[in-house]
Amino acid sequence: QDGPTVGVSWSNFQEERWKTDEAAIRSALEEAGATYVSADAQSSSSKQLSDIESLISQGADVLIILAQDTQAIIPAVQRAYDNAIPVIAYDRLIEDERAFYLTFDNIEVGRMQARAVFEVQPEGNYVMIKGSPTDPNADFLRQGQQEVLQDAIDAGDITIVGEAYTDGWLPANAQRNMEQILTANDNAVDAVVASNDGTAGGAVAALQAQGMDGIPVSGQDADYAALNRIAQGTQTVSVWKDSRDLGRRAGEIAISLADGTELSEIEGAGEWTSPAGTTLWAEFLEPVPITQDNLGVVVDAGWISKDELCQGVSNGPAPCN
Amino acid sequence: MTDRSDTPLVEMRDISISFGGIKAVDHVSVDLYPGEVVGLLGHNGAGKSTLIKCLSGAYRQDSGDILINGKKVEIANPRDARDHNIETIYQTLALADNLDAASNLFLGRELVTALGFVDDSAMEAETRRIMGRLNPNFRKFAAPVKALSGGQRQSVAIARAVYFQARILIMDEPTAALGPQETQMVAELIQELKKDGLGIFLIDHDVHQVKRLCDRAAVMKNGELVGLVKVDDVTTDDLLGMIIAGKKPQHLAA
Amino acid sequence: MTDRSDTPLVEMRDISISFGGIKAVDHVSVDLYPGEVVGLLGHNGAGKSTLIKCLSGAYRQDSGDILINGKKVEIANPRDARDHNIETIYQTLALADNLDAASNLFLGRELVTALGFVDDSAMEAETRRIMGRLNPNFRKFAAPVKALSGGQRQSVAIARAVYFQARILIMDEPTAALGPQETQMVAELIQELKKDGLGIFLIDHDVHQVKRLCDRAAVMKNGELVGLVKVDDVTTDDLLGMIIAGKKPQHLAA
Amino acid sequence: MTDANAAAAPSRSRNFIKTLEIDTRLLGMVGAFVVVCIVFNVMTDGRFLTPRNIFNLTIQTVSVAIMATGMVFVIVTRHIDLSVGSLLATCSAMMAMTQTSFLPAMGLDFGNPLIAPVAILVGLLTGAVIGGFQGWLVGYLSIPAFIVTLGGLLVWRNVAWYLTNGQTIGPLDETYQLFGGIGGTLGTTGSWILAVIGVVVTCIAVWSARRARIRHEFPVKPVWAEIALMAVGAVLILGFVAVLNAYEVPSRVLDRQFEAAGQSMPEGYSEGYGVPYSVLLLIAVAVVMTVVARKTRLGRYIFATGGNPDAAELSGINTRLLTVKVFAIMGVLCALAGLVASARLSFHSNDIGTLDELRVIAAAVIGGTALAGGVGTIYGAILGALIMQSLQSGMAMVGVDAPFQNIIVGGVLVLAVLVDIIYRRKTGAT
Amino acid sequence: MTDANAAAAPSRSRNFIKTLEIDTRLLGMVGAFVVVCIVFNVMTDGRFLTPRNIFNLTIQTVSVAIMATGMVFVIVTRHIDLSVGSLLATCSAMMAMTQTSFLPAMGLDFGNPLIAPVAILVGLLTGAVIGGFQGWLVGYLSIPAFIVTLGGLLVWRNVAWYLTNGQTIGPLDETYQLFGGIGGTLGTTGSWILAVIGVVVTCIAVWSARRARIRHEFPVKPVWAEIALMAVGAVLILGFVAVLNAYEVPSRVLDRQFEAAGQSMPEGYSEGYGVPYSVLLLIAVAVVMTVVARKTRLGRYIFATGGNPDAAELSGINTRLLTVKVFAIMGVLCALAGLVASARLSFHSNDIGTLDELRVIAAAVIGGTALAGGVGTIYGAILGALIMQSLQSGMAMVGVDAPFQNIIVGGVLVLAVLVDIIYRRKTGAT
Ligand SMILES: Nc1ncnc2c1ncn2[C@@H]1O[C@H](COP(=O)(O)OP(=O)(O)OP(=O)(O)O)[C@@H](O)[C@H]1O
Ligand SMILES: Nc1ncnc2c1ncn2[C@@H]1O[C@H](COP(=O)(O)OP(=O)(O)OP(=O)(O)O)[C@@H](O)[C@H]1O
Ligand SMILES: O[C@@H]1[C@@H](O)[C@H](O)OC[C@H]1O
Ligand SMILES: [Mg+2]
Ligand SMILES: [Mg+2]
Repeated sequence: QDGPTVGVSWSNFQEERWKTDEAAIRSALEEAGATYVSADAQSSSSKQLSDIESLISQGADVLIILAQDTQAIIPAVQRAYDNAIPVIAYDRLIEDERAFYLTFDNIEVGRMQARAVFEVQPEGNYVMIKGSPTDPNADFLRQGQQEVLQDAIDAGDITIVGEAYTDGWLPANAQRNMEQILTANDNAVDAVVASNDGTAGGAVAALQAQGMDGIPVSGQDADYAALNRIAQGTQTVSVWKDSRDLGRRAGEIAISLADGTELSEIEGAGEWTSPAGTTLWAEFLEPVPITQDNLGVVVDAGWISKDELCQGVSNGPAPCN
Repeated sequence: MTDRSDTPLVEMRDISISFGGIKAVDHVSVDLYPGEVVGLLGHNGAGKSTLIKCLSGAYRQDSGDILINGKKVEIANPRDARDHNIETIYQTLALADNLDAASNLFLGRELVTALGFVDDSAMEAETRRIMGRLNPNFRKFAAPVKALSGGQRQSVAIARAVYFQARILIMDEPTAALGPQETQMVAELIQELKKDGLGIFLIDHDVHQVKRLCDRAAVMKNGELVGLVKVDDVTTDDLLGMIIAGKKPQHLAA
Repeated sequence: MTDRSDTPLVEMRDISISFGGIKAVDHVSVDLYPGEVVGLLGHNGAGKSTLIKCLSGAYRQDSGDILINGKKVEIANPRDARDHNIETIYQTLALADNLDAASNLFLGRELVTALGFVDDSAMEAETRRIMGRLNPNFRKFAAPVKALSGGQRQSVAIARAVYFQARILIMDEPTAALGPQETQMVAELIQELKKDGLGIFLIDHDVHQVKRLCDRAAVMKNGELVGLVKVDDVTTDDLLGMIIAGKKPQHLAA
Repeated sequence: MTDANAAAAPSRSRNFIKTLEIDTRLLGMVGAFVVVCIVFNVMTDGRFLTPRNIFNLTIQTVSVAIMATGMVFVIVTRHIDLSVGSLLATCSAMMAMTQTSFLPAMGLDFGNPLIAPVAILVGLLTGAVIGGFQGWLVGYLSIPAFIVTLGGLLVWRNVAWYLTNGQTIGPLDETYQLFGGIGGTLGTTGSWILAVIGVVVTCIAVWSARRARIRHEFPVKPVWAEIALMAVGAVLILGFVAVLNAYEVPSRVLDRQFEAAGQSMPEGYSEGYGVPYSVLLLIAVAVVMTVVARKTRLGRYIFATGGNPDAAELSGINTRLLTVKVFAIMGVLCALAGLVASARLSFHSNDIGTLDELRVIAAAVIGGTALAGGVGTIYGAILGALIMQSLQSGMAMVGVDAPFQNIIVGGVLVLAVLVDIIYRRKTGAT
Repeated sequence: MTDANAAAAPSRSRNFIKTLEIDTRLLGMVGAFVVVCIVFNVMTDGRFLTPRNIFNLTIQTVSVAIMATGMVFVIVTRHIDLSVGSLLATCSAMMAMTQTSFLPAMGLDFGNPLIAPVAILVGLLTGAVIGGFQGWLVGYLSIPAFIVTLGGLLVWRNVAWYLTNGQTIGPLDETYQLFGGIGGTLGTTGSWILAVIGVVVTCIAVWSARRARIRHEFPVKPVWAEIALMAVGAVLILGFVAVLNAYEVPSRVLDRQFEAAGQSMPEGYSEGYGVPYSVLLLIAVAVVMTVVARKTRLGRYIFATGGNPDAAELSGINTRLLTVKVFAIMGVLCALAGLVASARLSFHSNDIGTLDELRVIAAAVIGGTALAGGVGTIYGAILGALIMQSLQSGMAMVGVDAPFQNIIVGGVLVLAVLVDIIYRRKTGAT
């Protein structure tokens, strides 16, 4: 095979969405006759560095990195640079101007989550189910959520009555935390801003137990189970970052970088400065908040089949009616 | 007295076993008839325990055969030995330290109720009965055996071997830790078992006791068999000579 | 002979200790003079080992005092006992199974080179020397002691206790697993140590041996002291009577 | 002396306890647990010890507690099982796929009453086979259990991933979900019936043990002590059920139920939850495992092997086969735990059971199981799981930050065990 | 008989090995390692055994291997340490904060040559104190090590989180970063000098051991065997250094260096990396720990206590204090490992050392350390770490799916240990 080899380093392949990302990257690469190699860092930045060294030894011509840590990944970028291998920072930021940043804007995701919940429930007691304390995205998301809610909080319309990190993003941990917050507040909770669909699932299970399912709950990733909950009315929003687009784009960019294209020459790329002050070439894709109003979008896009979406739903919103 | 013209109960033929290249038992043959007690003597490390462990299933011999009632048998593990009705009192006692006396006595052969559950009361009652015959001062039925004194532990190990109807009994220094009265009771027990037709291998360092209790004595030195003699043909000094010098007494050294 | 008018080397006064409410040792007092061997006798579980463990620092007595050279001492752990030059051969031997004979012999008191590193060759050489005096057939210097026979292990434990210049030696059934020749060698060793002025507590079930080796004998029954007698004043049958019936012989029961 | 005086008081109560012949090892742990509960109750203004929270706690504990009972056997035989979290995931994945994919493909439609039982059976089989296989590697090939199950930790989690193609599977079958906790309870009447049965069985057990001792002419404790023992048992059982019954179904849930039945809820109507099926399952597991440990040959052999593996082998016990059995039991319990965990979430997720190996082993060790083998109790392990869970849930309720929560949980864990150790040393129990 | 024939062949080579008195336990493990390497080499078309990848592998192994040597002592004394990953994080956080925040606040500016040594010292102290404290809880308060260090696992990771406020700290000091691996190497000349020193020391050690035996009139092996032993040692050392020297610095890096010096790189210029400082550190740790284990009283007491804790105590060893020392050593090694790990990342990150406890314990166990205590070797643990790391990095090179990689790693792990076990059983080594 004469096409380039593209190495992909995943931070933790166990989460549902990466499967889809991988498929998209793969198919883009296959089309171009490139070879796909990958490694799973299992949530460890040290292992990720080793993984990348292996991928380089393996002969990778371009690297796509889903960084476990935005900074601790820099030595890996250095290593790639020394060997003249371009790097794409996939989904998560890498604080190094030599990387090409391709992502959905996570602060924006947080804003969308809070906005959708706020629209339904503009006042009352809010619970914030945050992500893993070790994932920097968790704080980006929380930051975006706060931006949207700040005014209402200052005005006294909204009170945050409970807030908890979710160790390892585990649904079971989110469920337990939600149960305890409900108990502590005698069920006086009006809305839940959960940071992704897994944690939303845990929170909804806890609400269900109190007959409170139906109050606004947010999420992200458009997991099948979450979309199904939206159809059933137990979740309000899942911010859909169509990882197929992200994956395909990553594949395409990787191919052109392998051909020697400069970062600045990538189509759609613009210069962007991170909060920490690093300026890099970046491309942002638009996340789409999915609610009952636009559920059809995910079916039309072929993300999920109508049967899967509407399993167990009768008389739901379009397209489940 | 024992009839030694029949097929022997046990015949160990040409047994050898070595650990890491060093021969612990070196082409040793001994036999045992029903109703007979054969003493095994020898200096420390002579290979006595190792030899009988081949019979009890704790070790596999490197070469040599074991015959029971004239038939060659394979003893690959302690379960095989039990199937041939061989019971062993190990020098190390082999007790589960965390269990009480009754549980140890019946280990592997628990009494069960009609429902198949272990019957602790019945086992404790039996244990009290048999321990009364071995160690009259013994009271600690509920304590794990690690809380017992050295001699008490040995009594439990003896009780375990003699309780079940064995045909071949191996006793590796059974009275080493026992007091005078307890030792006497074991001696009487051996006489009784002998009368019942059991064959017994008795390892003991006390040549007087061997003369008193055994019919024949095998003496080992550095893994080899020095000789197998009738105890009535030798004096205790003859036996000591065999153990220390490794030579058969003149009048038998045919 | 021993001079018993001076202050005794060791005095154990009114020692009691119980496990889970049951008295293992019950107000026992014994003493020991330099150059003297005191035998401890009693049925299994009488409390002999428990008593001397209070002296060796393995147990703390619940009540009672220990005096060394007439001065009350606190023995809270085995290190304290060592500081008073007390050496012990435990009934359980207390060997580290994974180490070889030399390492066990010198455990806690390794010989070191000028640089402070343990000097294995020197320790092995010393071990060969002393084991030659205790167990002439012993060869397994490089093997971990778990690969040794029961008697070989006991020899290592004895060697460890006698190598260092103790003033008080406690021997808990030191010859239980030894062969006749090895037992004889230990007996000779005891005589020698006695001449050197050591005080020795010897626990042994063999009343003949006690008569032969000891100056006085203390007999225990069910945790209590039956009596402390000069061995020359009693017959072996007297001693057996004390052990089994728990009564002092008539002519001494003042 | 002050020392002697100080010793006198506890010794009297100790005698009382001794007459009752209660296992004193339990008491230190229970004491630590009670302290934890009271502290949290104060910190949460009395919300920690409400029926509702106690109900939650029990449910949250079930999955780990079920596995912890099996871990007791594993550790008692001087092994360890690091694969339980991953095995749970594989069993849960098998059960989820069976009900949402395999069975529907075979023509059993969503909602078919056969789905749940078949799925559960498949899960149990999966657990038994995988557990047994690991036991075989340990027992017959003599590979250290640590290595085998560390391998298992890596392998089975990813097998689960392959089974589900990395996706969250759900929602799960309605009947299946009954095992999740709050969604499936006995109701008040059922719970009272259960309680009465429990009390009767306890009394019979105590009495027949007494009869057996009398038959063999062993000393028995005074009749008042036996009756006191029964009374304590009865109070505990009835009290526990009363608490669970006191937790009322939220009116919103009732409202909906009436609505669904086409009626409207009568004014002032209320209903208690009672004992959840998942808790019932845990109780059943606890009883069976305790009986196995104490009253069967298998249990006797497990403890004997733990106490001295060589002695057990020399006594004619097939310790290799025993190892296979122990790990197979562990596997089955992982499947049951997986059932409860996924039913509780109402879906199967990839990361289900992550880090459970640590929780499960910790529960067993906190409950007094010694890693050196030979020692451990089933009730201790369950209590250990309960303590761990109380700490975590209590912290979540108090609302401190996750990192700080972990610091406190870590500290209190060590402290709780220390209290237990000191208590035991003081009373001379071991 | 076929059996006897089959046995004859290995026994001859066994005698040869016996004459050399090489530790035969090592060979099975080395064999397993060699097989893993060869298989990967074939699967990656020869890319696995290039100087470059071998260089990477050594560097990647260092951090876990350093801790694994300490874990040998912990496990040999029948304890366990689950807190190593978290402790590493706390030490690394302390070192990072010292250089980026505490010292600058005290007036030592970024780039000051004192920064690195002071920071490292602070880290080592932190490790020793925390480790010693945990050892005290285990030794003097008799809390099981599993509980203490499980508590530590929770506590120290979050203490690290608090120290850094949850942030990634860096970039770290340049001198400090030298310990990270590729950024700090001895260069070819330095490496050759080191190799020669190593060879000389090996020869002297072999020869002086022989002299000591002769002095005490013990049998010695033939001179040819001693020389062969030295030769094997020399070849291994020289070969290893040759491989590391053969890995050439990428021309881009050299370019930059010349540029920085204001020169331009001569045509065809090249330079080898040589031995990284971090590997040097590991070698030093390995030598020191081996000497401690075999040649000091402390080491002797550690093994005695592991073999029979009661016997050790009765022999006058202060086993409680010993426990404190063992855990303090473990703490210091965690700090060293933290130094290497954070220098390698050039940052301190929150997740540093996550799950290392499992890797470290696994390395020790793969290397033949028995969880039952009393048995273990330092070189075995390092080899174990190397095998684990080879598996993980090798898989990333082979390019199978990520979840599948883990399945294979799990499987091969079990297999590698099995090979070792079978080998040992066949040769009678234990
Ligand atoms: N498991 C083993 N591994 C290695 N060597 C062993 C093993 N068991 C026994 N040996 C060695 O085999 C030889 C014979 O030991 P054995 O226990 O049979 O002696 P013995 O005659 O019973 O001695 P004793 O009278 O002391 O009990 C000894 O040298 C011993 O060191
Ligand atoms: N650690 C312990 N825990 C509980 N009970 C113990 C403990 N050690 C000894 N005992 C009990 O104390 C009593 C005395 O035991 P001890 O070992 O002192 O007897 P002994 O006289 O040495 O007997 P032997 O001749 O059999 O060695 C026994 O009943 C024994 O069961
Ligand atoms: O999509 C989410 C990702 O952005 C976050 O980092 O990890 C959890 C995922 O659900
Ligand atoms: Mg023997
Ligand atoms: Mg004794």
